[in-house]
Amino acid sequence: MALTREQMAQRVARELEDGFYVNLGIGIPTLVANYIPDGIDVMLQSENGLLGMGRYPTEDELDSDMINAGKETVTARPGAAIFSSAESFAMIRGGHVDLTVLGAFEVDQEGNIASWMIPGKLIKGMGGAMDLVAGADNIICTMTHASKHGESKLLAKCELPLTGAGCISRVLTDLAYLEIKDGAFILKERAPGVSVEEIIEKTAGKLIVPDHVPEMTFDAE
Amino acid sequence: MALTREQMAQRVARELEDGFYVNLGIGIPTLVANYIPDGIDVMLQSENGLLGMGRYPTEDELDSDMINAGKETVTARPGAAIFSSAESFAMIRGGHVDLTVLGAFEVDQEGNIASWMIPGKLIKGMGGAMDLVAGADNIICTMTHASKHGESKLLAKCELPLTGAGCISRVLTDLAYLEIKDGAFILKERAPGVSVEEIIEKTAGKLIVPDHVPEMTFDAE
Amino acid sequence: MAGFDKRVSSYEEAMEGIENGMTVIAGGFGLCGIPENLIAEIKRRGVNDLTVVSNNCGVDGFGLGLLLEERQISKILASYVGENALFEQQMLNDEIDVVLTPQGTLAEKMRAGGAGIPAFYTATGYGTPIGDGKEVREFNGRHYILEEAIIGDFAIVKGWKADRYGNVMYRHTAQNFNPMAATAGKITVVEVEEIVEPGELEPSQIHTPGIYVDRIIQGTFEKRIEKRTVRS
Amino acid sequence: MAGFDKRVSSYEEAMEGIENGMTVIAGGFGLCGIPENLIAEIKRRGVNDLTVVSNNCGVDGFGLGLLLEERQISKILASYVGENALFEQQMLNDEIDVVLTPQGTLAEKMRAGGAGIPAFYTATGYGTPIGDGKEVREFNGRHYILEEAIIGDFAIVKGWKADRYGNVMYRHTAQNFNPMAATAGKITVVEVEEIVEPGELEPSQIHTPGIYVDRIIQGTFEKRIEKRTVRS
Repeated sequence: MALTREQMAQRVARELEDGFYVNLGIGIPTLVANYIPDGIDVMLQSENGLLGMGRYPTEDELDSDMINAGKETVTARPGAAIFSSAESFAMIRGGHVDLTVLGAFEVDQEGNIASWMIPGKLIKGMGGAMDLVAGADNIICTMTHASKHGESKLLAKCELPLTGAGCISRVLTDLAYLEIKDGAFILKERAPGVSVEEIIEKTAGKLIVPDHVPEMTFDAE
Repeated sequence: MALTREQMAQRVARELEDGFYVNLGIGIPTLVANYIPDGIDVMLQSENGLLGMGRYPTEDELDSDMINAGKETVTARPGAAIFSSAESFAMIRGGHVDLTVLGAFEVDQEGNIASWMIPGKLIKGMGGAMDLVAGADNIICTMTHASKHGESKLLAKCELPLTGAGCISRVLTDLAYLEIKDGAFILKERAPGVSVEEIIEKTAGKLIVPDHVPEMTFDAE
Repeated sequence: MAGFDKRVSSYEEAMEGIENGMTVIAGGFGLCGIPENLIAEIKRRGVNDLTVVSNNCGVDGFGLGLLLEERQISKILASYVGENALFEQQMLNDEIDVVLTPQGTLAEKMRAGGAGIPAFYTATGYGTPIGDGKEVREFNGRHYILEEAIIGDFAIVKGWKADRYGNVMYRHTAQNFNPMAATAGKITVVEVEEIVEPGELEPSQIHTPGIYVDRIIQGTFEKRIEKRTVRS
Repeated sequence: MAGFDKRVSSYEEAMEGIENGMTVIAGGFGLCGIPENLIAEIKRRGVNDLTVVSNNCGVDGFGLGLLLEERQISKILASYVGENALFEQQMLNDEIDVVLTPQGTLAEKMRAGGAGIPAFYTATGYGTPIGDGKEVREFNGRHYILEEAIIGDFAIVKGWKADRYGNVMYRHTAQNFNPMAATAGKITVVEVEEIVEPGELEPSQIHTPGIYVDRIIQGTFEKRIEKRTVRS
């Protein structure tokens, strides 16, 4: 069975380490914050200038001057810092963020990522995504393994305009967890009940399949 | 009579305008602060990160964390701002300072200035001087017109290593106030009792002498 | 102290001198920390053919969206232009020239403009359409592209508290692009919620020193929320 | 919350890992805001062949002057090295390699190092010996030289107040080079006068966000005054 969005977030959350500064993109990455393992503390960076993003506000806490990069109203946790966009991207571009999680339309075996533009369709802009992928050496890409029509999104070469070149080394799809190295995807784990054959079939880029590919496990909820 | 240091400071102070942000270098430029004309308010910028430098502290106000670019203990006036060195030089390099006054060993008719290094003698470093001359388009250079041995410091071409190229347009010496334009010094004023002939004699660079060169006047003190 | 009193008494005075064809740098992120009254004054004046530099372009009917409605903007540098149906339409009809700029690069271009740095290298956008036509250079084995600074004829900024010298503090995440915008205007206009006496702002806590600011005005603000998310 | 508790309990632990030949970026201007105890610890450890990046090099017997005395510094990038007789002597004897760097360029090189900007253009130093051998480029009719970023193996910083997450505030003009230094160390160590609880520092008034800081220690400081000027 393909992973649900919640399971994808849960799986990504296992990559968190205590003391990590983390930037979570919009969509599935945002859900990761709900699955931070016990005993682990991470500090969420929001690229509009907030380090130490807290929960959504109560009605009483609601403040139009306190938003995150998704423009949602949020709070700051004790020990948060707030700063300018230039300072925020100095952190990001300077490689100070430990982990970035973001969605993508396509990734390829060279670690290229396309996530911001589908020519002919609407172009909303790249926001901070290009800075995030250029600045981080520790990125997890979350995406479905293939389109609704079964077309692979893990390619030999991205077809859409790139967000960044050679910057992705880890991908979590609804079917598998993979690493990218030396021009190939390496299958590390598969979703519960998903066969290696299905993953092979749905991966257009070069795929290395080890002898043993463990199945992910999730606690019943 | 050649101007005293105090008279030089007084003459420079006449170039101040109400609302000017001013950076005063070490030496005679520092004295300018004592002669700010009535009805004129200027804000002193100290490049170690202080905008709105105040007077020297009283014994009670003395604070090792509050110094100016000359490393002297100072105070901040009400409405001052304090910031990092990067921010301070962003202001300077970005051309936000209205007037910079600094000393020099030599200037030349192309507006070059040499003020930081005498080869063979000790090299103390340029501090912020190179940034100040590169950032300001409104600089007054204060210096003696000639050395003790009578050698001109207003040259056709600077002989010492430069602090900045083509950046000086106004010079106040102990003998004269001059502007630099189109490859020449233009004599604008002379010190009380100093003859045009003496200035011509002590100016090695190209000098343009208008028909009438007014004499500076100073209030008796 | 007239020389450092940067207060103006009307929004008309605040935007005096803005003309057709000028470049306007605006602070704000989404609808947070936007100079909403200064934008409204630009609308009122009806100047057009403006180049706008701003992370976003407001929403339909608010913020910079007002200037889109009136067709006052001919070019925009922004990182994200979603959430605005009119904008999409003008872009698809080629009525407006959109220069999409990565958010960090946009912030740094403003900072550079104010700081006398004409250009800088960044890895952001290398190997993407953003890097097309830009110089590529290698430092320590990595590729970077050259990006140039931005300076505006006007910078419009939303602050929280200021003194009459133009020293400004921002509130929470309404800071965002405002401090950089403030440095990068030939004329920088700041509207704030409160003007206090010089000395009331702690010097080392001032976000924008007054040297960058030309005019300051106290206003009242709607501060519209774009995505209201609350927990119970 | 062990993950973000950056406090260390001794100066020995604070400078753990420093080795011969490393590059150390130091905050401070003159003797103001210098990490005096971290410098003393470097002296105690006796590491040598250090490259030091600092606006000044202390005075005889205090600050970085201590490391000069012990011949621990082989190279220094600084804008001003006066006020130090021993330094003069070592420089004239070619015992130390001095790279004089304009003060604003030095600050910007540190900032760039921390901000992922590998190089930038500046007019500072164009046409002077500082520009020799550097790329010159024209933007809008003016000449600029290319300057590269600096990163240190260690950055040593003096703050005023910090929380255990490493968020730091500086006091008055003791800020100077410290915020940039803090961003540019592979390992950044900050010594402060007081460690407070997370939440006690107002988020938007933090000068150095904790993300840049690896270790934090509370110390006591001499805070020597270099030029004591008072009025009666």
